[in-house]
Amino acid sequence: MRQSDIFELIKLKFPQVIQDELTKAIVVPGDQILGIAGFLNSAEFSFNNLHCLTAIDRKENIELVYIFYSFKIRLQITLKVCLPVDSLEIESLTNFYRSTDWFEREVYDLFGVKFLNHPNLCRILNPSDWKGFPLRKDYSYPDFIKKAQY
Amino acid sequence: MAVIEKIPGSQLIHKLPGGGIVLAASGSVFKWAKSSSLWPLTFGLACCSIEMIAAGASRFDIDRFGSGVFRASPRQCDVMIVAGTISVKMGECVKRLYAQMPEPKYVIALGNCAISGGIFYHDTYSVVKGTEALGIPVDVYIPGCPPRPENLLFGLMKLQEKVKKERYAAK
Amino acid sequence: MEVNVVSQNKDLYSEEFSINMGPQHPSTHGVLYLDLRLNGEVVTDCVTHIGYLHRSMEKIAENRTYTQFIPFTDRLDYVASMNNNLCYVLAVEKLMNMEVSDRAKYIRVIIAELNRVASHLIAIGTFAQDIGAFATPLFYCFREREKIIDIFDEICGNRLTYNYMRIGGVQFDLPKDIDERIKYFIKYMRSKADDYEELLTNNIIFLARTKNIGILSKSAAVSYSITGPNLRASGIKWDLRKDEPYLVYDKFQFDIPTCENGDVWDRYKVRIEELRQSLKIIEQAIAGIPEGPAVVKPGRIYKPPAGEVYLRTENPRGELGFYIVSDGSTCPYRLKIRAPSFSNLAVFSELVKGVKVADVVSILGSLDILMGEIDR
Amino acid sequence: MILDYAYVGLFLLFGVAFVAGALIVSWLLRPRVPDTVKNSAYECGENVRGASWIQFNVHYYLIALIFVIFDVDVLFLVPWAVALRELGLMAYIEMLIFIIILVLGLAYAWKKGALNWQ
Repeated sequence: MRQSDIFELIKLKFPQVIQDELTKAIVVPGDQILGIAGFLNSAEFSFNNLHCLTAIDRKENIELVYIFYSFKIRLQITLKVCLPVDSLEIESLTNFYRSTDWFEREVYDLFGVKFLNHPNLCRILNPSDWKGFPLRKDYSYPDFIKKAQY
Repeated sequence: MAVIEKIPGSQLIHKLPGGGIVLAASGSVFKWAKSSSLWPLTFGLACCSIEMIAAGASRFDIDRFGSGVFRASPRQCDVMIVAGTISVKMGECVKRLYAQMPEPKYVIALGNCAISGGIFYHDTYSVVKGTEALGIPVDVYIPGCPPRPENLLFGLMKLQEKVKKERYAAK
Repeated sequence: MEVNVVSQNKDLYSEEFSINMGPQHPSTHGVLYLDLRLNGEVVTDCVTHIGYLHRSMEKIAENRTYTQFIPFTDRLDYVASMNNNLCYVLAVEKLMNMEVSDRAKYIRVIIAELNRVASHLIAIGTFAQDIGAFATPLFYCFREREKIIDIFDEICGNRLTYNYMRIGGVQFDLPKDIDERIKYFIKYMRSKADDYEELLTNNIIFLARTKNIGILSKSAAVSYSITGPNLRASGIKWDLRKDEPYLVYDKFQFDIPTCENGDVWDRYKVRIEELRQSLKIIEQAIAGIPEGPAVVKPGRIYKPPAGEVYLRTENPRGELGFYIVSDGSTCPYRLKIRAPSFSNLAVFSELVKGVKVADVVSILGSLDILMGEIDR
Repeated sequence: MILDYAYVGLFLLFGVAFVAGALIVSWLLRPRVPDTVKNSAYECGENVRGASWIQFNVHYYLIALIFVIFDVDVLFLVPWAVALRELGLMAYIEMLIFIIILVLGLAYAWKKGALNWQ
């Protein structure tokens, strides 16, 4: 059972899914993430563990990377979603996996991706009144940091 | 302002023959008492806190210098050992803790991060560049990342010397 | 000031009492802020605030070359620095599909397992101290840990942040007489581990404070993607060293201790058993270490091909993962650190509802979190 | 007769003077630098949230009462235990009765569930 077999199975149910040739990740359109997560979570594969969720700032769009893991078939697959920079919204997976609660808050805090109907989407690592999203490539450091280096 | 002048009878003591000796003697007794029981505030931020605990454990035994009693609340502490990186979010808490300590209080900056931000000096957006940047007066700097427990003990000895040398006054 | 009435017994109502178990607290294992809401002694709600040690590691990683970032990985989980180095270095080697000599693999296994023993010692010492055995277990555990630190001091000259692993090998080779010292340490540590069991495991007060408290069910553990000893204490037999062997772990015989009902006592028990298994691994590794090159000449600039890699290794606290995206230059384009304590702590506010205040400290100590890798 | 009471008075006076003396000397010698932040309540480094004058659970009062009973109990036991050899058997039996009454009180509180948190 390899990642490509999983990709074929997903391809049957969700035709717009493509496979990234360099990294073998399954690239998924943003609005179908809930359906695919439900499909993966089903009894047959039981990818019931979202191991890691992160984002990559590719300047014109932000790539969300979901890494699922299944204890049953001992396989780890990577799902990618490309969100255009101007509309950074995506469904939240908190009702599938409890671990996404903090993962998504961290991605919101560092990248600014809004997760719809997330229990309490607010900053987790930075102070709540922090301006800007630090891990963006075009992020300029706050001025008090410069002032501190006397 | 020297506290001694505020004692009502202190002018009287100066006029008595040998009064100065009594005042000086009591000053050095207070300084000796203060310096040999500097109670630190448990304030472990990052990696240096593990070395501070190791200094408090049985091998390096900070108790030999009288400051083995790690108090949790700043009300009962004399010295604040800032052990680790101060992030922006933690900055106000450090300032508030320093303000809430009773008056003869001292600060030891343990490790490079507490001195100047250490290896997190460049390319960071959330690290305060040292305890001085928070406006907290630091008495002893202990460089190292993390400094070995012997360095912390030596820094404590330096602080004790400093406490003994300073004029007895509210600091 | 909104007053939410909590309990309306027959004649007297009582309000909800909110206290800060704040960033500066002796038993929060670092700078963690717990906003506890109490009805008398029972916790009704707990909001966990983290980020008080956020040092923007991932932003730094984008401006450092691959070798320059190794000292930063020491400061992530600063109690098990060697294991962080190992995970980062393995991830970069997988990115550049670079082969490492057998001797280097054996050295890495020995060092990683020694650091796991040191990390579990700190976990057990501080956990017992939080529960009330004030100084005795902590001083015992630190006395043993100092022996491991001496061995590391001998090998790479540092006590806590070693910066010892390199991409493609290790910084120095093992000194000549080190295996006698490690053999002596293993014999010494086994007798000490039995002492801890005598002191703590069946102590009535210890059992009263830890049995059936903070029970983490299997489904909650998987759904919160808990990893490491906390997962094994809930009955799921999952350990990367056995199930997805990396380095040379498949050459050694050791078993994975698991317990059944996942309460605070089980998490402690799994850690003590794991400590013994690590000693077994070190013994076999020392016996079978081959000769060969292991040291890497410094000064080479690594330029991995463009691509992405996600690699996980079994840290003492759980599965540490590095997700590195490289665009062919000397610095990584994006480096995500998947910290085990981050998700281990996420389950805390759910474990704590309806528990007495004294057990909040006991549960937090048993989860064995570390703020360095949570806040990154 | 009066003289015996003088000893008690002197002892009382010395006790009060000793405590007051310590307090006054420390009040005189300690530096006083009042500061608004310093006077604010210490809440682990965070600013204060919620008031402390709230109507907390009534069960604390119950447990405090039970503690006071047994604290006073110890207060009587100590002088008795010190002078037991001179007092002889009668005092021993009297104190046993006193202790049994208190144990009955404890048993009553235990059965009514006052000790365990609901």
